[in-house]
Amino acid sequence: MKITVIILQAVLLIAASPFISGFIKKLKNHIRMRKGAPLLQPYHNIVKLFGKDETISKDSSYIFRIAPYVLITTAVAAALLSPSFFPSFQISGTGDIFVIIFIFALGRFFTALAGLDTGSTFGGMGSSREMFISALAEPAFLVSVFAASLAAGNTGISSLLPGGVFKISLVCSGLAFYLVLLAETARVPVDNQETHLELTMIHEAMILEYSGKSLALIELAGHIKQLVLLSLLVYIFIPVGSGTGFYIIKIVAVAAVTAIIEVALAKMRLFRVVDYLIFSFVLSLAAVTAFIMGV
Amino acid sequence: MEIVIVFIALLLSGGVSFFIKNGKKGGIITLGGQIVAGIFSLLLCARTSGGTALAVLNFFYVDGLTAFFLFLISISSMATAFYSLWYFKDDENTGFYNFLFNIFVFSMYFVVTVNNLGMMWMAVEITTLSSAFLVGYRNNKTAVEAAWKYVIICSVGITLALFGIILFYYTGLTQAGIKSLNWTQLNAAGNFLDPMVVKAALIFIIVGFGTKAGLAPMHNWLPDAHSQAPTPISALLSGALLKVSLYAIIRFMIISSKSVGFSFCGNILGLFGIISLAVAAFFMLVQKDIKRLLAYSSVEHMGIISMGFYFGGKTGVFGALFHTLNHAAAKSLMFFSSGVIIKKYGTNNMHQIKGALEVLPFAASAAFLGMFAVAGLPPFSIFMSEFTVLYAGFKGGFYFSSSAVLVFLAIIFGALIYHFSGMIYGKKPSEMFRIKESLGITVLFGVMLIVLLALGLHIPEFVNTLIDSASNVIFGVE
Amino acid sequence: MHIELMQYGVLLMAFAMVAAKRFSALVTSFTIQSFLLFILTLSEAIKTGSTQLYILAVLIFAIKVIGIPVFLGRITKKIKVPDEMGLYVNTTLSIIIAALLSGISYYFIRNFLPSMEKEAGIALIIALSVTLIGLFIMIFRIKALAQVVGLLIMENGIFLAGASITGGIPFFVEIAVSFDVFIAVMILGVFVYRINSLFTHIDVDKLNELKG
Amino acid sequence: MESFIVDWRLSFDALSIFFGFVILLVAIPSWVYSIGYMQGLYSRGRIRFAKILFFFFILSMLLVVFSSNVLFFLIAWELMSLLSYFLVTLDSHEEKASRAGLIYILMTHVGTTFMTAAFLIIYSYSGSFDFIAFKETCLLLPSTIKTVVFLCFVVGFGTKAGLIPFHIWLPYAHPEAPSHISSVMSGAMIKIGVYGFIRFVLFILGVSELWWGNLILVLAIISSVGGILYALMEKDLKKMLAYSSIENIGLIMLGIGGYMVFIKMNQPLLAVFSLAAALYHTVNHAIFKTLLFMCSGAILKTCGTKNMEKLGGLIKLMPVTAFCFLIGALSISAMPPLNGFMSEWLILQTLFSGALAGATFPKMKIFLALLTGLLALTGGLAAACFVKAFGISFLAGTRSKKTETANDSGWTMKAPMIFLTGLIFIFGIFAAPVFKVLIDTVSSVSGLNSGGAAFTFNVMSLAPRNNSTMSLNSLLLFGILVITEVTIFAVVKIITKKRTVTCAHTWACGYYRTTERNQYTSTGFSKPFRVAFSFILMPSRKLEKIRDSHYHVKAFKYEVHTKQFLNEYFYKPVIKRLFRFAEWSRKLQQGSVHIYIGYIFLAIVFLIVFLKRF
Repeated sequence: MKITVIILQAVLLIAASPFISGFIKKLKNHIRMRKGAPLLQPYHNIVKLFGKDETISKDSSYIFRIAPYVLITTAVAAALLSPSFFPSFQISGTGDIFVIIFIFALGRFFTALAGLDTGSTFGGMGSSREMFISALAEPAFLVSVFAASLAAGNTGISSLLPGGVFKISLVCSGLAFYLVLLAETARVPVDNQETHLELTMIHEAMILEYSGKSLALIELAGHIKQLVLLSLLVYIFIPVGSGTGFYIIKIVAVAAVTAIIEVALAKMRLFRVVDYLIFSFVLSLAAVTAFIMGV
Repeated sequence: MEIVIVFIALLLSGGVSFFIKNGKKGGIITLGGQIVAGIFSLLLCARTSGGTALAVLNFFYVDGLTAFFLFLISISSMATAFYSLWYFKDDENTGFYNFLFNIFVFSMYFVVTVNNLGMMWMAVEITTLSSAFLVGYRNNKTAVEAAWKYVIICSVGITLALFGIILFYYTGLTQAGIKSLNWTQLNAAGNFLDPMVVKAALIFIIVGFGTKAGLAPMHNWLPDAHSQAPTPISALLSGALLKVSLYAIIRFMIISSKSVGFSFCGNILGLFGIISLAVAAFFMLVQKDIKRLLAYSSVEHMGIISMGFYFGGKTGVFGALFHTLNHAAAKSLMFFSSGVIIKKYGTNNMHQIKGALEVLPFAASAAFLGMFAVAGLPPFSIFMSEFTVLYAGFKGGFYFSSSAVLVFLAIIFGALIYHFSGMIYGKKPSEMFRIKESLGITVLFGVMLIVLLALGLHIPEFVNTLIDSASNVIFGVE
Repeated sequence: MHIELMQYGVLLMAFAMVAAKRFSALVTSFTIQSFLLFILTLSEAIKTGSTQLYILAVLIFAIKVIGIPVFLGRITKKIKVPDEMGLYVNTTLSIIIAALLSGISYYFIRNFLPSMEKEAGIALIIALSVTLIGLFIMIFRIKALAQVVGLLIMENGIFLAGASITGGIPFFVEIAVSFDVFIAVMILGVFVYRINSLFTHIDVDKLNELKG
Repeated sequence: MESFIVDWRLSFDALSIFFGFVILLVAIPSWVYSIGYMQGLYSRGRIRFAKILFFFFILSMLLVVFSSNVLFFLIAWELMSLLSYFLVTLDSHEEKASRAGLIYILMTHVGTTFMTAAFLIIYSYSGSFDFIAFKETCLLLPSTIKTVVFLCFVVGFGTKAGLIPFHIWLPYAHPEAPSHISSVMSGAMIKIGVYGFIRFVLFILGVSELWWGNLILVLAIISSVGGILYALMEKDLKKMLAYSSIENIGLIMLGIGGYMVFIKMNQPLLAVFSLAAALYHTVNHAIFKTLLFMCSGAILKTCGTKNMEKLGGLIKLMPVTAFCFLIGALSISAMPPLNGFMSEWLILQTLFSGALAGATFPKMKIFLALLTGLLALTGGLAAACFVKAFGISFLAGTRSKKTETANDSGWTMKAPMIFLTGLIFIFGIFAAPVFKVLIDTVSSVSGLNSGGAAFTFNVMSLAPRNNSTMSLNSLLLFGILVITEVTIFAVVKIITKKRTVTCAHTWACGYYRTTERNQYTSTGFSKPFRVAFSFILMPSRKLEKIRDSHYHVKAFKYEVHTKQFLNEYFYKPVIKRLFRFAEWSRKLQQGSVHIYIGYIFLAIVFLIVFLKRF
């Protein structure tokens, strides 16, 4: 019973995840006074890509072939582990939120390798930058969760779920987490999913050589990851209301905020990102301090 | 009676070898003389090391301390004779060399066995005079220069020591009414001596004999002499001679301890010891000549020994004496092996010696291992003795000086490994090829290494008793 | 009384040697000093009437008054080097320093050996200052032979000490010491020869091949 | 002097047995590996010599961990250093090797000096060299002495373990040594330093101040971040691994420092956890670092270079090595569910739980949070570093002619690699039983109880506080990953049955094809990090144009170097000063006999004047 529910919610999450991206795109275009692609465009893309033949580089090895599968696996596994529609159902004995972070790292590891595998300069550049940003994002990511779990007294997801009450510490850490989220999901101001401009792209550069089903998998993985992170955010850092309804509302709200930010801000230079991430790290440390001061 | 035989043997071999031109034959005779003398002196050790002192016709006096030094001299003289046999095997008219060699050893035996302090003084002077020609043996500019410095400086030192001896005699005469310089009598009357006079005397004696023992800042003759003398002589100088003059100091220290205590002598020795360590450490860092390097390391080790006396206590003295033994063995090994290398490369300059390991595998590895032994790495025995000395320091609460010793030792280790890894490793000069090494010498190296190793891992019983009886004499334990 | 006189004479000679510029003068004054020592010993012998001291006196005369000066003279003839022995410090300063040294020995004896009876004290002071002066000459005179003589002066000083404060240290020790000195001088002489033949000079300060 | 007769008895307690196990775990595969490795690289005689040395080296390490007497310990310790020195300089005619050996032996000797001082200080109180006697004495030591001894131990063992700032020998010695030696040194020998630290500081000296622990934590985190940063900058494969050893030692010391801190925060349970985690990482690091060194050794043997810029595309030529390296890289950068992940996760957990538990230590909370953050940074950098290592040297096209000859080496070299790769999986998937054993080890040695850590089969539930329910089942995690993988793979296969896969050259922006000229280099890969961390790395770049005419530039020459902070600003100046002083001091001995006599004179006068002082 329980296991079926868990799988069900994972599937739901997977199914829903492209929608969020579509929603954000749509909203952005709206704000820009454009018509924009339909809400369900991401689904169309994925289906289309699954329908296409694939071309891969001669220079590449099996790493290049398996990387998409590893990536999607990690995403799905994360989806299985993380709370979403029915937060009360959790797989027990799979560690804590740290584990989810590490799992994402696994996926990234392989994508980066794949980026290098083709021998194209873009790929290398992309993976280099990706690893750079993620390495800098990691501390903020962990410490913000750390701050939140100080309240919960445990890093186990189920014990994190009830969330605290609104406190400065929680807000700070939530903000830090959100900044990291933007970085991790390749959004403005760190990266820009829409451009394929050689010198600015990061995540896109890494997967430039992919086509067909592999690309589909990668994109799907991206959507899933985004939704997982969002759900973690809303469950841990936004302790208002409970139940599936509230969950969806909160997700949509955060997505909307993201869209607005993407429109409002411009992409940063690569080395400005350092400051950005360090800021979020400091913010999370501030959260810890605030928690200790009891505010 | 053994003593007499010892001296006769040495005189005989000296006299005979004087008339033999052929290096090999003369060397063999010398070696024979050393072996006979060595065996008998070892017998003497065996008889007296139990702590039973015996006096021979009121002229010679042999007790535990003497036994220890007899052991030292006999072993190192035998080894050196064996080595010099190889070293001079294809030289001609080495008669003079062999003669002086015997006289030199003779005088060292004489120093440690004679009872009368005046005679002892004279014997020490004779060691200088006899080894002067050995140092200047090669009779080129540098050799003569070294010899000159050696004689002049040592004579000055010794002369000062004589002044101290006279002061001793004076207080013995006035306070205790002894009209003789016999150590036994003076020692017996030790309590009556006038402390101030004794202190005044000790200053001159320590400086005087310290000059000969190579304590800084009176050590300057030492590197010159060691670097210019033929290698066997260098070995004998630092293996035995330095210790012999230390022996003289110890004798006076014993007498004075009755009236002024060990601390006075110990403090002065400690001062010189720490200076010696410092000087050695820094001069070794920037040394070019391998034999000078080894000479400075001798200075260092004399420093450690005197630090042992400074820290005092049974432990300190034990460490010092044990260190004396180890240093004799290790340093002889070093001189022997590096002598082989020098002979092959034809230079003392360490920057010109490269890749010795490929040219002379055995000698080079012996030198390298010996270097680690000298630097005081376990499991070699010098580690144990240094450890003992340092322990005495820490136990006695000399935290600073002991730490200083540790630091200097570290620097010295650095210097040694820096120079030696440069020589042993690296590419060999293209014109050199691996040569067959003399078996005897290789065996000698092996034996010495094994001795060092064995002493390091476990102190055998007879050595223990030897040292213990020696320290008993020092502390006046009957 | 005349004993003190002799002792002062020895000291005076030491000063004379400090003042000496030329080597021959040095040797001469050394001879005189040794002669004074001989007189001292002789008078001691006459006083005590012990044969040992007689023999000793004869020995001193033979070695220090005759033997060594002659030997030195022959060396100087053999090696044709100018008679001046280079000075590091000029005569006046040397004398001042020598006086200082006597002062040091005075201070030393008076402060550290107060227990000593007076005349022995004076003798010791003189002996010590002579020794130190010998040392001084060894340090501040360039030529090799000067150093030899300096060594001999130190020897004399110590002999003075031995003779005057202890009435002669044991007989055979004295003998041994004197012979020892003689041998030492011989050997040093040999080395002076060698130096001269190898370097064509006997300026010891130029012997600085070996350093560091 | 019976006290100096060494007592040669061995003692086997849980800790030493654990470390003995680690040593053998590293040594035996390396032994097998060395058979194939040394063949053809060295002359026969040298190989025999090396084998003998190797044997005694291992023996000495075992003696160190099993000795029960300080003197014995010290002797074995020095023997170990000496033998490893000879092994490092095995190809002795190489200038670089002998230099590396020189630096190595110097540093270790400095360490030993400090250790000796510490031992002697304690011994001068205890009067016996036995461990138990030491332990008893240390309870009574005055606190200042205790602190001195502690600092001596930190320097002494830190040097051997390669803790920053005593690490400088490590990046020289490990790369220069033959690969099987590097693997033993990195896998086992530096762990002996850790052993010594645990044995003497934790269990004999005892933790008496909170700041001791904090000091260790700080050093540890500096080592991990600094180590991995320098590793990231390296393009020499083995040097990179050496630096990453520094990082991992840092992680281990993090656990140990945690122990010390938690003891003072009276959280015995956490202390046990922390130390157990450290031990866990010790064994893990032993496994994968040995493996990685073996792989790089294989590359070095077939390609004759360990410079990543010259490698590339090896995955097709030497698949087995590539696979082993990949697994090792994944594990060392803490990818679930491999063993590296498990131990790093545990260390994280203990730090975190410490922050929870230390209610009375608010400052510690922030400190630990900071540590967690930096630990995360280390993880990220490690991932980047090993992506670079694997990606540049194994993937894409070849970068130079050297790789043409590359091929998988013989079984004697392959077998140990595969064996260790298997171990990586086993130690990852069956983490709980392993961790249980370690917990028992620690609690038996330290005498602290380990209740509250409940271990059902393969489910390790960390319960620093009883109300927490969080638990990790590594097998389950592995299962989930595998099952999802398989299902997804199946699904995708079904969907895209009819789709074809065509192969073509990588698009090279309009060139004919990508060549070694326009592939991404390791230097390029690490560029962003170099810029971001320029305040530590102090990079200096040299760019020169080689032009045949004023208008036409034939070629570019681009060099970039990163400085070693400590070398530049501490070690080199000190050495230089030392030598300069020595040179100056030679003036004291200019060869003039007059001056020499003058020294004697001065000595006399000095003593006369200060007679009363003596």
